[in-house]
Amino acid sequence: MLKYLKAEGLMGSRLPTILCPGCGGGQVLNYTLQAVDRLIAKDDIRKEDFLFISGVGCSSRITSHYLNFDSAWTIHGRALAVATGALLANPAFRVIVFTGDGDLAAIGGNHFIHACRRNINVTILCMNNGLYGMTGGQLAPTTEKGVVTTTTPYGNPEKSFDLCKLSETAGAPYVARWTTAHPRQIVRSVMKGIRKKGTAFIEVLSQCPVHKKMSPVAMLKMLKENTIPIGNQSQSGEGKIPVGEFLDIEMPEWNDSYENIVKAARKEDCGLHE
Amino acid sequence: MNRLWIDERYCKGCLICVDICPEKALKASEGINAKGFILPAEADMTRCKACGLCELMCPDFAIAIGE
Amino acid sequence: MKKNDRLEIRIAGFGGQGVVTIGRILGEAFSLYAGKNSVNTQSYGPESRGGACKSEVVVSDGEIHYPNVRKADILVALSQVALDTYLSGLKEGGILLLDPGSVKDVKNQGKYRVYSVPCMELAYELGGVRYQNSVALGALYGLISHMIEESSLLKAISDNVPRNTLEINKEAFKRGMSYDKEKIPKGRE
Amino acid sequence: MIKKKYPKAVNKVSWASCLLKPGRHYLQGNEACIEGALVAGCRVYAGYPITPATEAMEAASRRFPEVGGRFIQMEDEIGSACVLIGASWGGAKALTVTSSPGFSLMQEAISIAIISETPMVIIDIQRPGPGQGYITASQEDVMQARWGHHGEGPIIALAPSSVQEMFEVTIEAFNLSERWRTPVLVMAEETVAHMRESVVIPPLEAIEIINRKKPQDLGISPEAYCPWGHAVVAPMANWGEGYNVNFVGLVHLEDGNVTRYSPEMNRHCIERLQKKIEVDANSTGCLETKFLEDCSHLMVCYGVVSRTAMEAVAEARESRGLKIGYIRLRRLWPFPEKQLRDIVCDVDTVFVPEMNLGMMKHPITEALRDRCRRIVSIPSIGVLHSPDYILSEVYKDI
Repeated sequence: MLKYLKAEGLMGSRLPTILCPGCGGGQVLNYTLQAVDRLIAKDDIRKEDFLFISGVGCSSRITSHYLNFDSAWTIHGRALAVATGALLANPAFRVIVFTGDGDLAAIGGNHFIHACRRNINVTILCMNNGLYGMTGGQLAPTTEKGVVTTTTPYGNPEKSFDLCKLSETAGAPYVARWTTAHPRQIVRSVMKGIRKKGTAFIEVLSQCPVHKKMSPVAMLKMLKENTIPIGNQSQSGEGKIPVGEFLDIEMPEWNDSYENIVKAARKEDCGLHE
Repeated sequence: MNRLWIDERYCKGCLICVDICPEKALKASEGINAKGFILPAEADMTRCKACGLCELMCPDFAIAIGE
Repeated sequence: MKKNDRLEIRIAGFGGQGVVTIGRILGEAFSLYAGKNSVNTQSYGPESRGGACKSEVVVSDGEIHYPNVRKADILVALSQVALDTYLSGLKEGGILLLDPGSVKDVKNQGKYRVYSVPCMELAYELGGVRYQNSVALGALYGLISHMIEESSLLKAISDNVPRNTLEINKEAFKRGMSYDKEKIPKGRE
Repeated sequence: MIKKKYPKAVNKVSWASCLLKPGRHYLQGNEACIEGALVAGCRVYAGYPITPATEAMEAASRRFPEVGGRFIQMEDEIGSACVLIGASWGGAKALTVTSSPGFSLMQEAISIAIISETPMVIIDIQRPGPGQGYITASQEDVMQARWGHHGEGPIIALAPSSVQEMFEVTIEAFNLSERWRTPVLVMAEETVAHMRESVVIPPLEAIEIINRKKPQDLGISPEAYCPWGHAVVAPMANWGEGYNVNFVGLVHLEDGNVTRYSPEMNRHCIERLQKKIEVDANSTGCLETKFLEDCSHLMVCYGVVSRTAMEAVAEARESRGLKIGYIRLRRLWPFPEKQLRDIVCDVDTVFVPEMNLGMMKHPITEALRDRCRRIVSIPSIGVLHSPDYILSEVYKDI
C-alpha cells in the first residue's frame, strides 16, 4: 500500500507516522487502504473521489498528511461537519472519516448523531481504544465503569457509551464493530461501507499498548478473546463484546433527498424574481 | 522461496508480524537497532505461504513478502 | 437633503396585530411605486404574539441617513400600551391615528390632531380581526394621500399578503380609507 | 456497486435566470446579503437559526435550492462553520449568517480557516452581549472579529451600513475571500439586518466576480503542486481534482508538511499570513469621507452608526456651522491605519460613536494619536444612537 502513502514529500520524508509502536491506528489505515485499493481496481470509483477527513487525536493523525489522497486534518470533533460540507459541494466524494472514541463520541457527539440522522455519504472508522491517547490516557466516553485513567484515579464512576447502538438509533444504515485483530473482516466492512450510499459506521476496538501498559501482541490477543461474533451459538457470550455487522439496510442519502428539494424549489415561484 | 523485506526506516519493532504469522516463519531479531527497536527477522522462510497477513496487519507499512 | 422632506411614521401595537406588515407595505409602496426613498425598521419582543411591537417608516425624496424616527409626524396606536409608550415621541401638532376600541385614554389631547378609526370593529365586520392592519393602513393612507397614489399602496398590498386573502384585505384597506373622511385632519403644514 | 455518477451541485448549469432581476427591489438586509451571495456564485449555505439573523437563513433555505445550490440547517454554529471549510475545499463558495453567540462558537473554525487559507464568508448580525444579551442592535463583536479566534491570525472584516450594502458588501466579501484565500467577515448589526430599503441590482455583467486561482490554469502539475506555495496567494486545488491536497489545520510548510516543526517554520508560516492580509490586502477603498476639506473636528464611524453620524455631522455643520468632517470605515480589519493617517493631518477632536463602550476607538487612537488633540468615544449599548444624542455629546465637548 506504499503507493498510497506520501513517503517522500517535497521537504523530505513524512513517514514513519508519529504513532507509537504497535498502535492499532496504523493497522486500521492499512486495512482501509487495502479496501480502497480493491475498490479502485474493482469498482468505477476514481482515486480522486476518495477524501479522508479527520479531526484531532491519535486516530486523526493517521490520515492527517501521510496520504497520496485528498485529505483534511481539521478540528477536534468536527470531521463529520467538514465532511458534510465537502459532500454539499461535491456529492461524488467517497468520504472516509478517521476518528477516535473521544473525537467522535465526546466533543463530536452532536455531529456524529446528526450525520447518522441525515445519512450523509461517509464511512466513519472509529478507533475505540477506550481512552484519550494523544493527551496521555484520560477518561473517554467509552471507558468502562471502574477503570482507572489519569483523570479517574479512583476509577471511572460513569457508564460507557455503546457507539454502535448509538449510531443505529441515530439512523445510520450500516453499522459494524470489529477489533484490530479482525483484518479481513474490516477490509470487507470498509468496502461495504464505501459502497453504501449513506452513513456507514464501523467501530474498531483498537489497542493502545502505551497507556494500557501491555505489549501490542498481548493486547491483540485480549481483544480477540474479549469479543464474540454475533450469532455465534457455540460459545458463551457472557461478559464479551459482540462484534460483526449489526445493520446493513438501504436508506435515502442526504444529497439524493436534496435533489428533490431542488426540483421542488425550481417549480415554486418564490415571488422574488418576477 | 519468499523473502522478507523490512523497511528499517518505518519499522517500530512491535513484532505483531512475528506473532500473527500462521506458519511461524518470522522471529524477533537478536539485537536492537539504532532507534532502540527489536526488528522482525526470518525464522524459516521455507514455511512462508505468502498469505500477506503480516503485510496487512503491520501498523507501519514496514514489512513486505516477495520473491 | 432638505430636512422638511422627511416624513416619519410610527406604527405601534402588540404582536399579531400586523404592525410589522403595515410598515413593510407602506415602505415598499413609497420605495418601489412612488419614486421616493423609504426605510422601514421594526422592533419587537421575542414572543410572536402579544408582546409590544413597533414598526417605523421614514420617507424622503433625498437620501435617508438616520433610519429611525426622530420625532414622528404620524403615530398609529393600536393599543393603549403602545400609545402610552410612544405618545411622547409624536411631534407637537402631529397626527395620532388610534383605534378607539383599544385606546381609551389619550393624554394631552390638545397637543395632537387625533383621528379615531375603529379598525378592529371594521375588520370584524369584514370577517376577522386579522384584517385590522389593512383597515389601519387604509385609514393611514387617508392621512398621506397627498404624497402617494392609492394604486401604489394596492400594488404593495398585493406583493405582501397571501393571494387567498388579497381581495378582502383590499376591501379592508378601502373601508379604512373611506371611514369618516371629513374628520381627517388636514395635511401637514 | 455504485456506478452512477452524482450530478455536481455547483457550477454546472448557468442559474443566472434564478438570480434577482436587475432593477429596484425592496428587501430586508437579511435577504439582501443572501441575494448578494448568490450573485457572487455562492452555492452552499450552512447555518443555525438565531435572532436576528434568522430571516437570512430562511431566505437561504428558499433561494439556494432554486439556484441548484445546497442549504443545510446544522446542529450548531460550530458545525455550520466547519461545513463552510469542507464546502470551500470541495470547490464551492460557502456562506453562513449568524449572530453574536453563534459567532463565538465559530471562532475555532475561523482560526483553522485562516491557517489553512480557506475562502469562506461569515456574516455576523451583531446583537449585544455578553451572554445571551438581547436581540437588539450592537457592534460589540468588532474586536472578537479580529481577536476572537486563537492564535495570530489576520482577518478581513467589512462593515455595511445599508440594505444596498448588505448586497454589495457580501459580493465584495466573496471576492476578497477568493482573491486572498482567507475567511472574510461581514460585521453587520441587527438594525441593518431587519431594515427594509430599496436595493438596486445592477446588470449581472456589470458586477465583478473574482474566483480563486487554480493550479490547473497556471500549468502546475499535481506532482509540483504546493497547496500553500507558489505565490503570496497560493493557487488553490479543490479536493477531487487529483492534486492530493492534504489540508492541515496547523502551522505548516508550503507543501503542507508538518513533520519538521521548528519555531522558525512556525514563525515563517505566521508572518507570511500576516503580511498577506495586513500589508498586501490592506489596499485602498476602505474609507468613505465627506466634509474633510475644512474640518477641524472629525467623526470616525462604521456600520449603521455612520448613518446617524452623517445625519448629526450634516446638522452640526448646517445649524451651528461646526467644521466637522466625516470618515466611515467601510472595512474594519485589517485596520486601515495608513489610509487614515494619509488623510488626517491635524484636527482638534475626533469623535468615535459606536454601539459598544469604545472598541474601535483603540485602533483609531493608535492611528491618530499624533494627528489630533483628543479622541472622544460616544458609546451606546443595545440601541442605535439618535442624531440628537450624538449632537449633544459633540456640543458638550466643543
